[in-house]
Amino acid sequence: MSSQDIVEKRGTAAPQPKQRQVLVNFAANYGLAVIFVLVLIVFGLMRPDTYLSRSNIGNLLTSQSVTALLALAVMMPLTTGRFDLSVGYHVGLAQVLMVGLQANQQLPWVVSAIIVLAVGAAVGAINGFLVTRFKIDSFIATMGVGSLLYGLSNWYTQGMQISGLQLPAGYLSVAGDIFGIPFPAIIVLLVGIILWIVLERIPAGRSLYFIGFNPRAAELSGINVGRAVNAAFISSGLLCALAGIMLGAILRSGTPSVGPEYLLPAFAASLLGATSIRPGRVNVGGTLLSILILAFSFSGVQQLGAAFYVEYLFNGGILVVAVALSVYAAARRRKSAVHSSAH
Amino acid sequence: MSSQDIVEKRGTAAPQPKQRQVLVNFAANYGLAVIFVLVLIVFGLMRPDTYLSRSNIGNLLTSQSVTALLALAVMMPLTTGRFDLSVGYHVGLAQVLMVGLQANQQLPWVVSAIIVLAVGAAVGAINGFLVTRFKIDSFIATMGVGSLLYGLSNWYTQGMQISGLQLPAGYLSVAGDIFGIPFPAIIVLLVGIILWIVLERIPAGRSLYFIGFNPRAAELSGINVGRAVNAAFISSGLLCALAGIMLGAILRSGTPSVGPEYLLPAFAASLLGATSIRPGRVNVGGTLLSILILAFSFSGVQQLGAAFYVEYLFNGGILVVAVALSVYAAARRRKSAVHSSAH
Amino acid sequence: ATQAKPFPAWAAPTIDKSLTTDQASSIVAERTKPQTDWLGPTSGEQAPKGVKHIIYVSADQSYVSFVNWGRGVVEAAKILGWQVDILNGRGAVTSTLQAMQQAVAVHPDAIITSADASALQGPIAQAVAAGIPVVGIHAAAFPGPDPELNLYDNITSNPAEIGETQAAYVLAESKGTAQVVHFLDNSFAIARFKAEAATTPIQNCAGCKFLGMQNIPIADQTQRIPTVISGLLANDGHHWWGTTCCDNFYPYVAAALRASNIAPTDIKLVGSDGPPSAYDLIRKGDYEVATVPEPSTLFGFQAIDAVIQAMAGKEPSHFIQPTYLVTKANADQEGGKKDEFIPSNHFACHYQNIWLGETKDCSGS
Amino acid sequence: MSKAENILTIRNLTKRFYGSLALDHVDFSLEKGEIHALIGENGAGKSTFIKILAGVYACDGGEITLDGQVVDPRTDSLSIAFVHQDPAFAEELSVGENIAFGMGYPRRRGLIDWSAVKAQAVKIYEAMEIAPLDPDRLVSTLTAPEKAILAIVRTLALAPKVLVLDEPTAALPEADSVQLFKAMRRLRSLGTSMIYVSHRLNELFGLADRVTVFRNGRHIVTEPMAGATGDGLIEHMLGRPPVKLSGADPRAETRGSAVLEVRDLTIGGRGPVSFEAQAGEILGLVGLRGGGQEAIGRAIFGALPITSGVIILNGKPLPQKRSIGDSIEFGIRLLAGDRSAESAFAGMNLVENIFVNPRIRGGSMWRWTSPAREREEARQIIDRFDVRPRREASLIDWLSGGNQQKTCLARWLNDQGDLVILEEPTSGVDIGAKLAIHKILRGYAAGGRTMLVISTDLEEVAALCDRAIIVSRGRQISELAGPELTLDQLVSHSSQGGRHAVSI
Ligand SMILES: Nc1ncnc2c1ncn2[C@@H]1O[C@H](COP(=O)(O)OP(=O)(O)OP(=O)(O)O)[C@@H](O)[C@H]1O
Ligand SMILES: Nc1ncnc2c1ncn2[C@@H]1O[C@H](COP(=O)(O)OP(=O)(O)OP(=O)(O)O)[C@@H](O)[C@H]1O
Ligand SMILES: [Mg+2]
Ligand SMILES: [Mg+2]
Repeated sequence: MSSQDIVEKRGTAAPQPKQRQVLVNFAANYGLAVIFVLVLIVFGLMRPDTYLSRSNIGNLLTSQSVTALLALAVMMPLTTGRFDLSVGYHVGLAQVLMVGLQANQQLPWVVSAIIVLAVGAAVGAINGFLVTRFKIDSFIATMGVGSLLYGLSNWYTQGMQISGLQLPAGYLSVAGDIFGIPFPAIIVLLVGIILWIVLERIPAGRSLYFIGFNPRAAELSGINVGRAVNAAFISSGLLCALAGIMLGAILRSGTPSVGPEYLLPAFAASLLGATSIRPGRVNVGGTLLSILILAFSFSGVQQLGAAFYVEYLFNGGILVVAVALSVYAAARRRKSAVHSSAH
Repeated sequence: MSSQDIVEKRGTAAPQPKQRQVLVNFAANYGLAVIFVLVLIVFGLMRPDTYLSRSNIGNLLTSQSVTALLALAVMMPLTTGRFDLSVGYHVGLAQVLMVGLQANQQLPWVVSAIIVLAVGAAVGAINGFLVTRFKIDSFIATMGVGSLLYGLSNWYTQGMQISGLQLPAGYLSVAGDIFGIPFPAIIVLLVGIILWIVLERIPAGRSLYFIGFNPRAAELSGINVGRAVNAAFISSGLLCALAGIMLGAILRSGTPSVGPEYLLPAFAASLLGATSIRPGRVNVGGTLLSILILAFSFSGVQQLGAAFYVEYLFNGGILVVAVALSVYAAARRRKSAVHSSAH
Repeated sequence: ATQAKPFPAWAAPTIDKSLTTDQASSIVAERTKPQTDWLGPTSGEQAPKGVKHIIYVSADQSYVSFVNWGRGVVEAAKILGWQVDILNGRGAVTSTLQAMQQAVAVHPDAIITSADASALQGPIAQAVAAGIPVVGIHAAAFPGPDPELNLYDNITSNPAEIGETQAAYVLAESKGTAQVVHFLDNSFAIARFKAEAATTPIQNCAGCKFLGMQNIPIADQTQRIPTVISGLLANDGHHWWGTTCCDNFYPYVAAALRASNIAPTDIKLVGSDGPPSAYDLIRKGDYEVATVPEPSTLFGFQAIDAVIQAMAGKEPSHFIQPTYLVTKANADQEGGKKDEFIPSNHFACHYQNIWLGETKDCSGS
Repeated sequence: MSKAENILTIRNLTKRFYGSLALDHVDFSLEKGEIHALIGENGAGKSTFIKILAGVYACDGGEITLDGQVVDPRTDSLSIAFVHQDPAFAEELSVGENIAFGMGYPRRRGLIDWSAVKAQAVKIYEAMEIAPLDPDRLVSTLTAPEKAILAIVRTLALAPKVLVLDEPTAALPEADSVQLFKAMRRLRSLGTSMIYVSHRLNELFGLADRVTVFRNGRHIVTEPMAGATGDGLIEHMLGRPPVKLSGADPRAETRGSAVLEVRDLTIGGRGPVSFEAQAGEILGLVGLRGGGQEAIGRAIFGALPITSGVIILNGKPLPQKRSIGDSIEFGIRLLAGDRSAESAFAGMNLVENIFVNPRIRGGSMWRWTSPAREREEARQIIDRFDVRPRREASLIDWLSGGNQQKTCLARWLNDQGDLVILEEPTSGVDIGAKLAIHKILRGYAAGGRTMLVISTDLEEVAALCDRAIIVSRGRQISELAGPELTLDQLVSHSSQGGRHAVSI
């Protein structure tokens, strides 16, 4: 967006006091965090006894954990500048498989989970293969694979919902909680920490970002682009599988039509996340933060009992506003950054 | 992908006879067209009296015309490298508005159409504004706007279906036919020709591609990137409005939940189209061709009486295969181009 | 003594295997008549005093049936001066789940939902554990309590009757010679049950031909239906009847048939649900000739009544509104002028009598 | 000449990048029909000055007068044409179209006439007496020099009143530079005025009429080229007398065994070529555009498949199939020539641009890395390579061209690796820094490392290398060493057998 560069390079910052600048810096890196806290405070005050109740927080964390894993799933290939549009259908397949293998094939849930994860890795590998070997545009390759997966889950279920009434307690407890903390949320947290370490602290993981910024330079720096991109897609596949395993335990049934609706929210979260923590690139912290913001603000609006269509308006509004704010903050930050070190 | 670039950049292909090269060129440019013809022939032979019957063709052309317009709608911003995810919700809004303005506000259909088009242009302008002025990532900005639009159509309809009982014949004839040719198909054809001329034969149109391939190049050659991107989004908005007007006439009632399901097929078509006619960039001819291929091959599969889920498998398969083929052809073509110019 | 735990389920409705043309004709005659007399409860629990808070978790506020049922809940609550909040499930399993969780979190006095309960077991169980009765409208396949899914009551027409009515109309009109296709979305148990009820009599009818089920996942109806029609016309010709679980398919089906130059006299569609589009198509004779509508606001009243029973710890009423059949002839009656099915039995008045312990005369009101 | 009236006058031009002054009240004047050289250290403000004229940046103060009119480049369309320091193309569009996009598309009945587009492309190449490229070729298939030429011809063809060239010869082979200078003189005789930025001083003598020197964003002097001397100009640029690099700079006296042996190497039908390089040797590979010298380096690095032949490193033949990663493990390093496309990670900061791949520094891809330590190391490296401004946290795109080059160089030069292949090691780097970098390179060589310098800057080759091999169509056509290794010798040798090479 060269027009952007131009505009950013226009205008000059008048010298500004140090603490003000620190503030701007903070706002730029942690803008989403600030918004999140504001959301909590505002709705917390408006609905004191229900909004911040343990059950509400627990429920939100549980139901959002699936979206969170999928947002991380789309984030991984995004670091290399690739799209994965198959996540929606993939989580759907994983979910029906997970429930189906137990209900129809009478497999123990751990075995089913292992199979689902294996399938997930395979699907990711196929995506990666199409993108790296056949050089197919990731957007369309993963869209095609998504459609294939949707066909598979409909073939497996014949389009019918699989009843989960006999699902073992052990499996259902995946959606339960420990000391009142929803287990799914804990999983997401662990996954997040691991991914963060890989992407921020381990060179092999950081190479994904280099590929994203300049694939050719990355290649010429000895980074095996093909392998790295494959790895990104495989991790994406595994995350989808994990999300599907969770989703099955949350819904307690296998529905073939479930899944696609996760796609856009997942992308929204990881792209919104790219405006914070590590502005300018998709990152784990920002992604999870965005999930929380969207979920909690949405829940707040619902609890205010506004007309149903207000939810959509609000949903759209918060996306645009949040991004606009952090884009603005990032621009200010850059100014002060250059400014500060110029003295 | 960088590995490819390097090899292609420096590597040279083994000499090959001229006519072979011509063939490769043709395959690269018109691969989809070839596939389309094959589809027609194969199914035409298997279902001689029904597949290519006037009724079947009329049915497919009419039903696909909305998808076609939306595929062109996403294509316009894509030429500049921007996404427009609002098209699905936008066509939904246009459709309920079009029916609603006539049924509720008793406006003549032409007036309603003009209003809908005006709204469409406005929506496009808003998308463009958010992307060019506020520098919001187009993926998120249009996603947010889409949600807003969905909110609007639900506010306008209160979630109810608008009866189209009194829709005037004049309006309904928009979905009719002339000399047996579906009118919607004619509209799509005209729109297609206009866009083709603009994008292939008018400098202003070419500048969109330049922005897409290299914003800086465009900027340095002194074109106003912001304005061009806005124009792309506005044209996208107008196309969505047009599609909505058509959809209203086809469905003969206004349903607020209609729309989102068009998003992915529209993207699939325009990206699949980017592999043909003008390989390597989204283009009108390829887009419309993709629509036809997908529609006619499903219809064929359906006429052979396949199980419902086969369509999804087929859908995914055709995307991947068609793209893989044309990517391969394009690579060969590129090689021979480098080669030929290396002597 | 509010009771949230459901009573035992009722016996599942039975599907009749076959119908003679005469049986069919009499069923049609019976169910096209105005539904003037009140068959519901005339006595029962009075509403508890005080403002109760009800939450209606709609499966999708962008789809007319769910909206109408919500309207019914609101109208009924107005009689009692209760407060109703509507949460939107936004048509997707997962957003429905979130809406239901919100409902539980707000801890209302009762929850009424039109969303598929089998994917909401977690939060519904939570609600019941917290003593909040959950009443379904079309949330499960069969009417009555559903202990498995923790529904105190499930308000719905008798799906067997709906199917039977569709079959009867086809048999009667075709004099037992119809070829029939059934359109459904397999993913819903209730749709599969309706399908069985609608098609069994056809399969057992000597002169008829059952052409098969067409599964159309609702999410992809726009893309799928044109090609489905293309396949049907190719393989089954231009003379058949369509029945369905879901009227929302028919605008697309009609559009495809129109574009294929099929005469509305050749292919006839019988629907169920009865949204405005169905009334349109029937009035215009646009392929659809009849539909079996769901009552719009009545379900809301029935749900509130179930809630009141629950609050008294009493078993919910066994009342099920008989099915109704809309054809061009009676399209303007029983709420038809407003494109919805509102039986003219003054149910609101009757319920008000029970709930507020009044004794208004409801016959003429 | 002094009374010739000015076509372009600039007063008090000032540009601040969020506090850092890139241009500080600069005055500048361009006379009708003159070639005006603009020189200065890296980061002196030359490109910024030019981008303001181009309307890419808005200035924060000052006045620009063109033809007696006060103008604002951001709003008015001026008859000034530019060859920018790193020109940008729509890589996936054809050569013909990239030309037409700047010049305007030939039209028939209002519509673009594609055949004319192609014809026009061919025409403007021929006008500059350079063999045309196939106009249907995609720019992405061009080599760095081919792009450099494309950028020049498409601009010269505009025949504007004022023509601005920002280091056009940085990656341009000698022969093409010669063509460029011819064309420039021709344009001057037609009355075009030109601003010409370059770090290759002796290009300027005999070409430019006047020269202006910037330092730290300030205008230092403007003087007639006739009276100017190289040392004088350098002193203006650096603000101090130039440090004389005597011949006594550290050259490794003892030649070790052959570190690199290349035997009968053919790449895609080019070659064969065979040569050796000893430890501590700096070997130059030069040739005309398309001479194939780049391909040789890339093949050694494993970035290009080789058709036949063997490459022997430290006595061990390297495997035919070898990823770039493997080559790095074997101790090979390669700095790519096309900075913006193949080297710099725009959008990432200096630390990241230096520590792209730990294996280059003998580290592991899987070991935990502490950002704090990296930042600290980066600061030292930035100091050693004199990257300015010293700000490891700033994005590389905020640096001047030359400083970007230094950063990329810093990525590859460390205590690891036996064979370092450098494409255009100092392209865009100013003289002061260039001498410093040469010193560093010699230091590394003296440490027993072998360097392969693939440069279009023959002057650099003459100054830096111990030995040079002249390549044409992938074959060695001659070799120069010791006293013979001079600029003139290089020029004459590399132009031989170049005839067909040019027609690539
Ligand atoms: N986009 C930018 N943001 C911040 N600072 C910038 C930007 N562009 C240039 N600068 C700074 O402005 C100063 C002048 O840069 P400029 O590119 O004009 O130098 P130059 O004379 O062209 O150097 P070189 O000879 O290396 O090309 C440098 O300190 C550079 O860091
Ligand atoms: N963007 C472009 N850059 C370079 N050459 C082009 C471009 N577009 C078309 N051409 C070439 O110009 C010639 C005519 O292009 P034109 O678009 O008229 O093709 P056409 O005759 O219309 O066939 P088609 O209908 O397939 O485009 C062809 O050789 C084509 O390859
Ligand atoms: Mg053409
Ligand atoms: Mg510069």
